[in-house]
Amino acid sequence: MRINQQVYRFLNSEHLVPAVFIILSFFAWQFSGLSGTFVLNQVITRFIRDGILVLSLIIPVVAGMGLNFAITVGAMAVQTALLIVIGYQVEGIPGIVLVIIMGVFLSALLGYLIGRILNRVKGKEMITTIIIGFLFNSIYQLIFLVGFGTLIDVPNKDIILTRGIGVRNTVDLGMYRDTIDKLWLLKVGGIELPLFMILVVLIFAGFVFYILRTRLGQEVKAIGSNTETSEVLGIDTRMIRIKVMILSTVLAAFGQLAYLQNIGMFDVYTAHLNTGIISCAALLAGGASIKSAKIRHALIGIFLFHTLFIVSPQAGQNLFNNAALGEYFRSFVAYGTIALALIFNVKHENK
Amino acid sequence: MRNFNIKPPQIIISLFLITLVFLAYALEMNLVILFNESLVKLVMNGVLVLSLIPMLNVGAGMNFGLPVGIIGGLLGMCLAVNFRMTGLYGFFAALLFSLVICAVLGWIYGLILNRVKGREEIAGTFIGFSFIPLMNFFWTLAPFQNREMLYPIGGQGLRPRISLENYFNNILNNLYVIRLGDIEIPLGLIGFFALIALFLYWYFKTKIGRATIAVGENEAFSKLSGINIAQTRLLAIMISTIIAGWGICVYAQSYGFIQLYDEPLSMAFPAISAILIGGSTGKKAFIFEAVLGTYLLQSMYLFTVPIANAILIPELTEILRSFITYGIILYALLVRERRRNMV
Amino acid sequence: MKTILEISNLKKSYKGIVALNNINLSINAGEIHGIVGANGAGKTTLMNILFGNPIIHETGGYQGEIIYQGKTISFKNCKEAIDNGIGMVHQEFALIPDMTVGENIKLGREKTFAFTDRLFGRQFSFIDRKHNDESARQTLKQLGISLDPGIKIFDLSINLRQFVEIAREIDRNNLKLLILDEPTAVLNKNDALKFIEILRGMSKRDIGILFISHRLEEVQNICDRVSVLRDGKLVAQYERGEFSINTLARDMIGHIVTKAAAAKRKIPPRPIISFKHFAVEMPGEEIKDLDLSVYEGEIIGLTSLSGHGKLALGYGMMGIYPIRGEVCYADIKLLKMDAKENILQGIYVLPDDRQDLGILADQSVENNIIFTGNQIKNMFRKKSLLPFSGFIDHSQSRKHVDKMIQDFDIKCTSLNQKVKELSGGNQQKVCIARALTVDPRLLFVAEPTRGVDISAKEKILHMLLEINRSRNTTIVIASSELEELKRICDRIAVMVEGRIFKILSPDASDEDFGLALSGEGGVEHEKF
Amino acid sequence: MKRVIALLITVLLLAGMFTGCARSSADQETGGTADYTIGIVTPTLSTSEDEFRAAQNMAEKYPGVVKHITLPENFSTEIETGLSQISSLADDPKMKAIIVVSGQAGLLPALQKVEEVRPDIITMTAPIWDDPALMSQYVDVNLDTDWVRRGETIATKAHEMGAQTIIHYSFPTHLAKEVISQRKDAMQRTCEELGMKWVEVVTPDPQTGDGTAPMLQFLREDLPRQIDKYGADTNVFGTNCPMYDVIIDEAFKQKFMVAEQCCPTPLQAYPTVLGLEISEEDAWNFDKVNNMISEKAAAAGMTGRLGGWPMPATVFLPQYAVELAMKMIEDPGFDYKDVKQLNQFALDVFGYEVSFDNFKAKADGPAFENYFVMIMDTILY
Repeated sequence: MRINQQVYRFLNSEHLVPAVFIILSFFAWQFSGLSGTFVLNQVITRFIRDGILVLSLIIPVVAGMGLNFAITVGAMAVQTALLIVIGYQVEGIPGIVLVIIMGVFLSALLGYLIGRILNRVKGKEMITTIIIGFLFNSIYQLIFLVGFGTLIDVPNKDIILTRGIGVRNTVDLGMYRDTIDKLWLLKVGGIELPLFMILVVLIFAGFVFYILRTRLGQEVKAIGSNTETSEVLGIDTRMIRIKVMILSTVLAAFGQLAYLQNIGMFDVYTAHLNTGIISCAALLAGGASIKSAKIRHALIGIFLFHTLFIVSPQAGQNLFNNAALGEYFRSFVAYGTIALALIFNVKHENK
Repeated sequence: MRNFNIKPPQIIISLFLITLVFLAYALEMNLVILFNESLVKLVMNGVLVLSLIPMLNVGAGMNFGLPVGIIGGLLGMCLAVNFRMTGLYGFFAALLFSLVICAVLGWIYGLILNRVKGREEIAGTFIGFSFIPLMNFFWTLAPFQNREMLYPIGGQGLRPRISLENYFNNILNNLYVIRLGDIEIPLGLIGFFALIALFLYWYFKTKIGRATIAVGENEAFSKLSGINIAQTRLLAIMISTIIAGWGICVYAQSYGFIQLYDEPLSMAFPAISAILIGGSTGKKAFIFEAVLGTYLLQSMYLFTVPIANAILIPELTEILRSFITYGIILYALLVRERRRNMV
Repeated sequence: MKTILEISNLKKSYKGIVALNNINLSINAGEIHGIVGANGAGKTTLMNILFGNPIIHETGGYQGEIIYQGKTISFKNCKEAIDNGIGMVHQEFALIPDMTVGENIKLGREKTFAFTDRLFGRQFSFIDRKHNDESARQTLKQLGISLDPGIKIFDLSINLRQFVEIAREIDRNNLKLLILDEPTAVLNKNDALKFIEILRGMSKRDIGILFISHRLEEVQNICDRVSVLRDGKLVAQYERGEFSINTLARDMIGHIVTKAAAAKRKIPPRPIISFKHFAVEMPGEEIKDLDLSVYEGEIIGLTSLSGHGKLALGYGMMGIYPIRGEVCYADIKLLKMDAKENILQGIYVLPDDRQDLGILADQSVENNIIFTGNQIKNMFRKKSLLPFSGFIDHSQSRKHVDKMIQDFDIKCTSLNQKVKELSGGNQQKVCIARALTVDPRLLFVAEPTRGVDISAKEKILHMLLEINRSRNTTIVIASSELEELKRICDRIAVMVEGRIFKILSPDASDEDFGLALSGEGGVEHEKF
Repeated sequence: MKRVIALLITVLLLAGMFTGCARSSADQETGGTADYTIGIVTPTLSTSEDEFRAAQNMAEKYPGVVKHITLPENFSTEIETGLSQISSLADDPKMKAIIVVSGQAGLLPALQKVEEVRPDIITMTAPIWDDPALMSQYVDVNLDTDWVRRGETIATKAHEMGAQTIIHYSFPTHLAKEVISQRKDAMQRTCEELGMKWVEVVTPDPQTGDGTAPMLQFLREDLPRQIDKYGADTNVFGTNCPMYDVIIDEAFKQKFMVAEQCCPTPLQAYPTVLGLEISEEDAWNFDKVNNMISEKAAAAGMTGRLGGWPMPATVFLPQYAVELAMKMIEDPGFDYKDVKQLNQFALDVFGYEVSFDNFKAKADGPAFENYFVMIMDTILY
């Protein structure tokens, strides 16, 4: 009985998943034949690229709303802002400022909408956010594939297809590339540390930390723990849930901005599609569950998850002598992490 | 006895469809051929939609884990093709193989879903997502011998698409086709579909079937009445999985190819929106709703693309379609939860 | 003394059922005002109105006027009530288990760093955790408890949770009126005494206290005034010293002219089922240690105030909640509670929660009545060519259902009508008909007449008597309707805190019942 | 527990550092015959077999020199992984050239990154479908089939085969690609010049919606409809490779024409549709495969109604790119910007007549000097 309990506790501990990831990554790395410097550099790049997106998931989890797969909507909001700014050829610093302002405004608006929707589907938030993501994706396509050039006139013809309707598949963000990424670049051996961007991610982490320790944060925690009781304690749970979604969506918008400027290339119709799932998997890999997530889970998770992501294709190739298998292993890790977290968490919740 | 009250999505889709039919007529498209095709499309996708019913009725929600059953069916067909079984014999062999495989898969899937009660939908989604890459391993490595199924150059691993031309392509589609003027009614195909619908009808009339509905409607009541909840759910999920496997067999024979690798992923959403369009609340579903929904949705698919190509901006149709698919699923989620909150 | 709360002509009804009728009540600053009443007397509704529970607003509000601190008020949610200085200590703790003691005490009133307050506004200002914890520690100290504010609530014992909840209310500067809902129910004697001391201290600070309790002794000890509610009416009000425990008990139950519906009889003490140290872990309605023998052929009533365990017995028998202890049924020890097995053995349970557990709302009357019999005992099965098909033989089942509808006067358009379209009383009749179909030896019924109109009530009581007399079915009725129990039961067991407190004859006086329900008047089991 | 985890990480990291270094130094000693490597990136096997096998073939031909890795399966949504896969090649200090082969857009950033970190590495695309102007700007050598000109040649060839109508199947995200959209325009222009009927159909989009299934299903339904309307003397062209499984299949049933596939190759669609059983030793014998197709076509009375290139462009280009990269590394004098030299090189190494040309973004625009597009002689089955 006691041994059982210990095993049970271990299986449910937040360290299990990270430990598995560490071991898997380590062996995969050994087989991949990639140098430590390369992997580390790549992971650092992923860290500054995906960090804010993963952080944007924390507040909804704390509020008991589960993983917010609708962060893709935040991503689309900022992409919309970006396309408008490029379309109307606002360049340089005013352009960036305008993107941020519009992105925040749009994502706050959409976040409000998502919050309203989620208030009606308490207990089914996650599946709903997935569907919301898909739905907004088709609206997004409608605007840029059909609307641009027909209903909406765009002065910048470079981003429009030669036929005059619809935005091109890829829009170059050359003007933003390698600006802030290269700020305060520190080289230690072969390892490049873009201190400024790391700082930016940490500032956002600090922001989430701060929010969770404000009065709002206390109320968020309270409704995450028990909605009915919170209601009795005088907390307007519906409003708090809406605020949580606004915050998450706005953070996701910033996250996608960091992502896009780092890649420097903007795939108009596909760049946002996987942000939700990859970010959620990264958060879970860090030891979070759908009921509890902390900032350290996000930060550790990005490192662990992406390390495995980077090394596993090569490892699979070397191990099985078949390039396809590493690839399958990689996608299995991403989705399997989430599936397992969902399956094991339910037991945990019903304690 | 049962009143099928009409709900907003049905009205919208029906109106849309009627407009489409008028447009098609105005554009001098051959309505008879379109009708013939709509019948084939109904059955082709209908079995997959029927497969959702047992799970919905036992209270396990919309089966976003449909790929699990589909993979079982694919495996069954691959086995049949590998042993070079052709014609009806091949098709029924494929059904038999899928039955066995899906029963096992469904059992495991059911055990997992019993663990995550109340969260079946999200868990099913990700079980589907993660099962796909796992099976991709299998497709790449499995020691199939029939070279018609293997990669043309490499000789190991299954092709992404395997032609059924030499095996049981259109075997049901061409079975007992009755021609009334230009109208072709594929009796064999519709008969097979009717058999499965009949089976479901029979199942819900039996003792265990009535228990299934009771568990879906009121689990606590059923428990008080001495029903074994876990077993009832498990059985319903297994039946769902088996019918899903058969659904893909019917789909593939009509379509002409077995589609492997990532393809099963994209089958769940259209099937779910079909049953919702039919008027299901996402908590309970009748066979009639599945048939109606599939027919409406598939006919809409059938009509939109050629019509929109003729009169609208072509891109619009595809985007509108996905918009409708997801919009209706979201609508169902909202309405269902609101009802629950009101009770 | 200043009056802080003045309630006049307060009326509230839910869907036509009157919950509060013409209540006039005033509470002074610094007064401890006791409210006593049996279940359904309207205590909860009164609290909900005062504390702004949204349910009141959603069900159509109330009539009458409430003047609080000189202003007419009508709260739409709890937040408004809290902002206006009304506090409440909930019977089933309103504490957030995942948060620490300090966080819970300070929730919504956290001390924050002043400059962030100015910078980002109230909601977004950073919490000074140390300061809060220290302040929470001080508050707890006032209560005479030294507790680390960093401990999470779910690590605390029930006793301590109660004190944390009280500390949260005391900690508020603006507190003017405190509502206490059965605050001492979970406390042991010592802690209860300590708690009462605290209340006295608070009343000295001019806080008005509304004290709802069933411990009549405590009420007698500490309350300056006591109001007794019965059936939604204010039936009596006493100043300190004007009343005794016995008067309160009598007022609570009221004088009922009992029609002896059932002739008194002597049941031979031959147990059909006996419980020893039986416990059921049903949240909020726990049975802790039950020792009871039910005699074959009798109707035994089981009554208690809500939360004391009378409802849990049936659920425990069907394995819905975990159980402990020993159960002997028909001389066989039941090792585990398996619903199917028990039904086959002749035990059947009708739950109190009819909507959620008692009916299949979307299905026909026929299906509801035959469901269990068909599923478990294979009744009404069509003997067809396919033995495994399990179709229903409708000619057989219709005959049976028609008879049930006739016998029990179930008002429905046909046996195909959906049960959700029937009235509550008829739904209950359907439930009983379902139980009859299974033909149990031992029937557990919980709250059979709750939410049912008068005529249906009589019919249902008659049905139960009829079943008992004609089929010799033993019936255990768990109900808070004492009057009804007295009419049909052979014995009535009163439960307090999950234990049998006393077994009384239906002829026993109201006073005796009132005292027993409140756990007063000796611990000895009175045999008769 | 936390401390244990931290310790575990440190130990593993340290251990990895050492073993990782040791491994790379060991590699140096046992390397190949040449002291450089060439990396080639292709889609996965199930996405596109031709490119994968071509690259694998080169890896077998030059063991230790050619290193072959793949892009993610679910490419469009997991671009990030694709990017890190490409840049992982630049991790090898001996890497001298990186070739990216993929019918997809969005990989350019990785090549930019490589150029930035390791300017000595020759980057080559064969092809990727990013914006041509950007590709020409950031990538050393770009190879592709001549999309725009093929718009003309396919239409002309269809005309020669006797087609009265050309049907062009595509979908939104494909049409959003510059070259595809230009090719369509060219095809339409030529078609109208030659007096053929031009029909444009949009299919469900496999990249944004529910995968390829709805698209193929639509083709299944639409093709008989269209042939019914326009007759069998119709040439069908689809812009997406998976479409051809259905198009070729229907061609055999409805007897319409397919002058060229979007990626002309005997290995695409034909083996699947015709159930060709290609034995292992014949795997690279394209003549044999072509003959098998011809036989089947003749049996179905389809002789002269199907066309293609003798060798898959998707096999040719990756292999050519590898050979070209080796040539450029070993012979610095080789002027890869000279179209004639490229054509000659193709003839020398593969023995096929190939005509390269400089790509122009617009018909009247300037030619990109490092962006080459090619066309092969066609064959008829």
